[in-house]
Amino acid sequence: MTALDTAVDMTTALGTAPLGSPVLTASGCSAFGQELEPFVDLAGLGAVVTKSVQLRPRSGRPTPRMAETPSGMLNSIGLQGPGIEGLLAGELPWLAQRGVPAFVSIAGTRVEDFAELAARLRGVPGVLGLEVNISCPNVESRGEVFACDPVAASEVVSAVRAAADPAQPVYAKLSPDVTDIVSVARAVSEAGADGLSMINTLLGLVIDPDTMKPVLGGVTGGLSGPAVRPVAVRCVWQVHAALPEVPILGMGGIRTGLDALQFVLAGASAVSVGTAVFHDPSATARVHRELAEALAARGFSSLREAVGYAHR
Amino acid sequence: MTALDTAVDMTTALGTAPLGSPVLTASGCSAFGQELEPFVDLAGLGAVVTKSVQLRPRSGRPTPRMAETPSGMLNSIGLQGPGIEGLLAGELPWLAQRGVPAFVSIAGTRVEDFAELAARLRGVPGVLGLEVNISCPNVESRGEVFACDPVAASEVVSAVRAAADPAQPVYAKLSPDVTDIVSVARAVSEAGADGLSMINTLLGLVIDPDTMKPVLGGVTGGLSGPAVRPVAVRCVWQVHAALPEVPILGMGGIRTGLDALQFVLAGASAVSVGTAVFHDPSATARVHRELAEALAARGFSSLREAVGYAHR
Amino acid sequence: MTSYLTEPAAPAAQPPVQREVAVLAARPVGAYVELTLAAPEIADRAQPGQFVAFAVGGPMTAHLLRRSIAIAGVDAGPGAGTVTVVVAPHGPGSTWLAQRRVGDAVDVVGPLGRPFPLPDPGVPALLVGGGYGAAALVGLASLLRARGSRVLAVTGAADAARLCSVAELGEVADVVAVTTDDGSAGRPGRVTVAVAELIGEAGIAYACGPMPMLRAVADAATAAGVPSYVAVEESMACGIGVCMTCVLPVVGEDGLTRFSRSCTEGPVFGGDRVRFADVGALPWDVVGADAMGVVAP
Amino acid sequence: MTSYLTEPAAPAAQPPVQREVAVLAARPVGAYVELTLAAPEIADRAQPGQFVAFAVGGPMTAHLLRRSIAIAGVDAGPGAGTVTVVVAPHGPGSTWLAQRRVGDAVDVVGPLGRPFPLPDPGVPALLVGGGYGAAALVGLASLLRARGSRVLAVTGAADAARLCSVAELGEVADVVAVTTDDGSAGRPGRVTVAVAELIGEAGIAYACGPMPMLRAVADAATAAGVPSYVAVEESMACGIGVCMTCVLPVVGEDGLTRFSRSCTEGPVFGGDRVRFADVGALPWDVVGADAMGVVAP
Ligand SMILES: Cc1cc2nc3c(=O)[nH]c(=O)nc-3n(C[C@H](O)[C@H](O)[C@H](O)COP(=O)(O)OP(=O)(O)OC[C@H]3O[C@@H](n4cnc5c(N)ncnc54)[C@H](O)[C@@H]3O)c2cc1C
Ligand SMILES: Cc1cc2nc3c(=O)[nH]c(=O)nc-3n(C[C@H](O)[C@H](O)[C@H](O)COP(=O)(O)OP(=O)(O)OC[C@H]3O[C@@H](n4cnc5c(N)ncnc54)[C@H](O)[C@@H]3O)c2cc1C
Ligand SMILES: Cc1cc2nc3c(=O)[nH]c(=O)nc-3n(C[C@H](O)[C@H](O)[C@H](O)COP(=O)(O)O)c2cc1C
Ligand SMILES: Cc1cc2nc3c(=O)[nH]c(=O)nc-3n(C[C@H](O)[C@H](O)[C@H](O)COP(=O)(O)O)c2cc1C
Ligand code: FES
Ligand code: FES
Repeated sequence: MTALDTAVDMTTALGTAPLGSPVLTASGCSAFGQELEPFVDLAGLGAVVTKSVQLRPRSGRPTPRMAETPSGMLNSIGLQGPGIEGLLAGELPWLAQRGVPAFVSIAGTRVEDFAELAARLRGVPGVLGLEVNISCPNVESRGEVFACDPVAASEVVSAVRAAADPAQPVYAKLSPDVTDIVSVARAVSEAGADGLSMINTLLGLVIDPDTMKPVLGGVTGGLSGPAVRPVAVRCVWQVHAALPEVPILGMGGIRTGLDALQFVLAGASAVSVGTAVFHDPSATARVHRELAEALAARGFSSLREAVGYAHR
Repeated sequence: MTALDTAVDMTTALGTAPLGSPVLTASGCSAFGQELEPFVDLAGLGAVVTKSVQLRPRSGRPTPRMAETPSGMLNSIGLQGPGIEGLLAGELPWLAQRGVPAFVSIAGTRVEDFAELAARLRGVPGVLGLEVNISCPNVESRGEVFACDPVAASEVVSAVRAAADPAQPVYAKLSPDVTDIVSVARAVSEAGADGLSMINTLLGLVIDPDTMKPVLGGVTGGLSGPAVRPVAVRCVWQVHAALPEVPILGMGGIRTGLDALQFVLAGASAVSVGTAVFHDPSATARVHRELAEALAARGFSSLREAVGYAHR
Repeated sequence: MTSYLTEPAAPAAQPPVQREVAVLAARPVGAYVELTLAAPEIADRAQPGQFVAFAVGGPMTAHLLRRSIAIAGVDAGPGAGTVTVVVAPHGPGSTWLAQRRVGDAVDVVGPLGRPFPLPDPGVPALLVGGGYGAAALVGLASLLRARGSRVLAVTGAADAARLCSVAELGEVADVVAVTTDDGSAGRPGRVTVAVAELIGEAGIAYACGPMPMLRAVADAATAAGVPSYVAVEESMACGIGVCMTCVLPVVGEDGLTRFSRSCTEGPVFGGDRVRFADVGALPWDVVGADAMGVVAP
Repeated sequence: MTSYLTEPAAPAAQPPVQREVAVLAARPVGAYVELTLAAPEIADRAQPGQFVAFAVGGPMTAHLLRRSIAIAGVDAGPGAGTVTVVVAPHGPGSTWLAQRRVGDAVDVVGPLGRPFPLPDPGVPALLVGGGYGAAALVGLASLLRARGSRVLAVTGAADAARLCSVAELGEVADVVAVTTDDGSAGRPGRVTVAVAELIGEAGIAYACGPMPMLRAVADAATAAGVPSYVAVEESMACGIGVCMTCVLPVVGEDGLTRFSRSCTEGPVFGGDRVRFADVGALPWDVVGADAMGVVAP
């Protein structure tokens, strides 16, 4: 991808891990990368953020698993996936062979699950770092999701940070469905998060006018796509204003380079493109190109200069 | 409007106040009703929900006050309005003369302000009831908005209920920007709210790619429109599931009769049409007609039968 | 209290309608596209200075807000009933509008806003249009001529492609001065040069175009003791007066400044009543600024 | 372990491409619209059973998800390079597609999914199409004929207007049986009547159409000891395998049931491997159901 670039230095980092591009996939929106190979040069991405993995293989929820909504969609996949064994045996070696950095999203329902996943990923070739999905609203759990409680969220993050490879940065992925996202961000940062991923989906519900019941078997689902972008940019803005030193991986409705630019200006040093990939399988590469052009047109010589620029 | 109707009984109520139609305007989205006169029969609406009024006249914020967003918009009007004196002298008599019921939205920055507004509206002809805007995120206040704290929200509601005309139902308007909307709903219901209006806008932010600063002078603004509809339906669903006896005025992204039907099935006994009016000035009347047709097509003989039907 | 040369424009004679109408003609004019719409009810009601508001993007659109476009011409004769607009492709909505073709249907609300107040019959008038803003003055020019006014027109733009309605104004105005910033047509420079020369001959001035131009024309007119009316272009979400997004600080008849909606209290305002320098700000003396926490200096 | 008559369909020979292509022809066929697209790279790669995925609504669209449509025909000859699809207007996206006109551009990804596995040359085949599903079988019929198979085709629909590709199948198939639910064309009744009569003559069966029909054909084939392949239609968000919305319970070669993506592991599945009765449910024996809290009864 670099050959197509403008003169802008697009390198960035996730914590201590350097990235060739600030544009990543979003967890759960590009599976494990393979399927995008016909459409984009995977090695040109900042990283593939993998679908959240748990300890055991999961079937995910029954269908219907999605509903289209205005400028967005609702999903309730239920974290279908191969489990950590499957990931270590199949997907991660595939990515490593091709030189595609993996940012591995981990999920669980108990603090120990997260810690064990982090331990299993220590030193695995090609694993750039960990994104801790404490905010997925789709998975059944007895109570609140971790991300809605600063204490529970911190417990997960400190356990993961303690168990994880010191060379792998740990990002906590936050939910926007909270009264005060800054307090959650502060708590997980103090608990050792090297950075923050924002945002996960918003909790939503669609009722089918024909069946007159919720469309999704799981009743509620996660709302994503351009519809939620203003909420995501607001979260990034608020957290960057309060914690300017904490790196942010921004996401939520990014479809174009100018959308990505909003996140960068608000304080994100890298971005994930999620739902837009369903619309345009080459969206990640296009967003990289458009962002580079937009930065060049605005006189930036590097991406880093633009991070948080809207606050100045 | 009734003449155009199907056989479905569309009458409903806001608490004790009967309504001829379940379709109302949304506060701040149809001013005080006058401007819609060329497009709809105002007397055929359930009520005009007036722009939130405060004690004193307010200029509102400087422009730009809005940004278009995917399937929605961000606004930061800052509650421009004539103040309670102006409302009592001008807009309310205008509506009363025409037999258009007014559901008066009140706002303030102190508990006493709300109570005083409620007192001023006692016995005013044509005032059907009060919607207490404790959730507007646009107005500068020292701390959190009332709606984000169950205690502060309850204080406002109980003061309003105490000061208000006993014949006027008091609805508390809730913000979706909370970790647990059910706890806020429960608190304000226990504090005396006769019903709940849901939802107000979501806090959002748009950065202008040209100026590289937030578009709105107030930095953040309120996100509304179809983009937020799944969040609104989810809030109505959750609250109706927890508090089935509390009446709900549902809103957030309603554009068609089938959208309104989702809210009704989720538990709303009436709905407000907000941002859609900007797109289609006759949206309220059209939504009434389409909802009546949709109910008839599904075999309902009255709106009331359909309220909360998706939970059954 | 300062005295003002203008009275606020009065509301239109008739209320607007909302209609789905067909595009009868679409032709490029320089950098713009001129659309002719079959909209008899709007044509019947429209007065110069008014505008219409279009829904954009079709049935699957993610763009909810209406786009306001000035009415450039009406043909209200029997069997006619057309409205013409001139669209400059700018963002997604106006670009979509500019791509409409003959036979396409568009959803339009209008006529909206207050028309230009007219002077006593025979009073000579200066009309100043910037870019596509000139189109909105053609109907006014005809009307003034019909009422016996001498009509002096100035039309300017960045370049020749962005000039608008020069021929149409030429047919009705007594004088048409043309300026372009780059000199690609007419006199090089801004409209203000021509305005300075002609304002002395006018008993009233009208302007439509970008804000800095409106300000310059209003200032020149006021300085010359000539009342002026400007049609402003503020960002609008609804066009019908219900959203309060389109306000700017305007001095009322009582001498107090209010945030006035440019869609329903405008778009035509007295040029001496718009506080151009304060657009986008919240001066302390705007009614209700105190409640926003703004204090007098 | 039960033994199965089918092996899972193999992946396509070539990867998909994403292109903006022009509509070359658009014609109504009964209740549907047939669109011919200038898409040489897709035509070159496509194999029977595959589909394409369209972006819908144009540049201002609020509808982000792609719409999957089966490939009904390809003309990959030199200078040709066209792909044909048959669209049934259903919701907003397919309605928009069905309204495309000659010269319009559409954004399409394809060919997607696994093609129908082919039997040994000469094995007689039964092809069953329901509604617009019949269109997807025309290419398969030609290919089978070219490989020496006798082709028995059954096409059915609710009524005559919803029948599809009867003439096209007539040109390539040895037998074409037509049924309609209301008897407005062909034999009254469901395709199953014709299937019951013909399955005995077939060495392999293929079906494309609504789920209940696929199930009936698969069951009839399996009961007769005939391997069958069905092209399923599950609600899809991406069409390329990254979203996991399109899954259904399918028995793999190891005998275990997994939630398989109908876009990349299908849409063609062994008819005896799809657990039709459990579509939309989460049976306890699906791999990973235990982690979802579902316990064996
Ligand atoms: C009274 C009036 C008359 C106008 N007459 C004409 C005309 O004759 N020809 C013409 O080409 N344009 C005219 N405009 C400007 C035209 O409305 C804007 O160019 C258009 O709305 C921009 O929409 P967009 O989708 O292309 O851009 P975007 O910037 O994407 O628009 C986003 C949103 O902002 C609003 N907006 C942005 N710019 C303006 C603006 N200048 N005025 C009002 N709303 C704006 C849009 O309505 C929309 O809601 C007029 C505006 C007003 C207020
Ligand atoms: C492999 C495959 C082949 C198909 N071939 C054809 C064909 O040849 N001709 C034809 O007319 N239709 C075909 N369909 C069905 C077609 O995809 C749907 O009718 C269409 O997506 C509905 O979109 P909509 O906007 O009209 O409806 P909506 O119900 O509004 O669609 C909403 C969302 O659900 C998805 N969706 C809804 N129904 C279906 C469905 N049945 N299948 C997949 N996604 C769905 C849409 O993609 C969209 O994301 C096929 C589907 C699949 C999976
Ligand atoms: C179908 C789907 C599946 C998702 N799965 C996951 C997941 O497994 N883990 C996770 O952290 N986020 C998941 N997400 C959330 C996205 O990673 C992202 O945070 C969110 O969708 C907002 O970004 P977007 O609007 O660009 O999609 C999923 C989103 C979608 C749409
Ligand atoms: C321009 C604008 C102004 C608003 N002003 C108010 C207000 O004064 N008081 C209030 O309670 N809600 C206000 N709202 C929120 C709406 O009443 C409504 O709760 C929200 O917009 C969601 O509904 P919608 O998507 O149908 O617009 C405003 C919304 C908009 C778009
Ligand atoms: S544009 Fe809505 S009030 Fe003027
Ligand atoms: S449609 Fe996305 S995985 Fe199949």
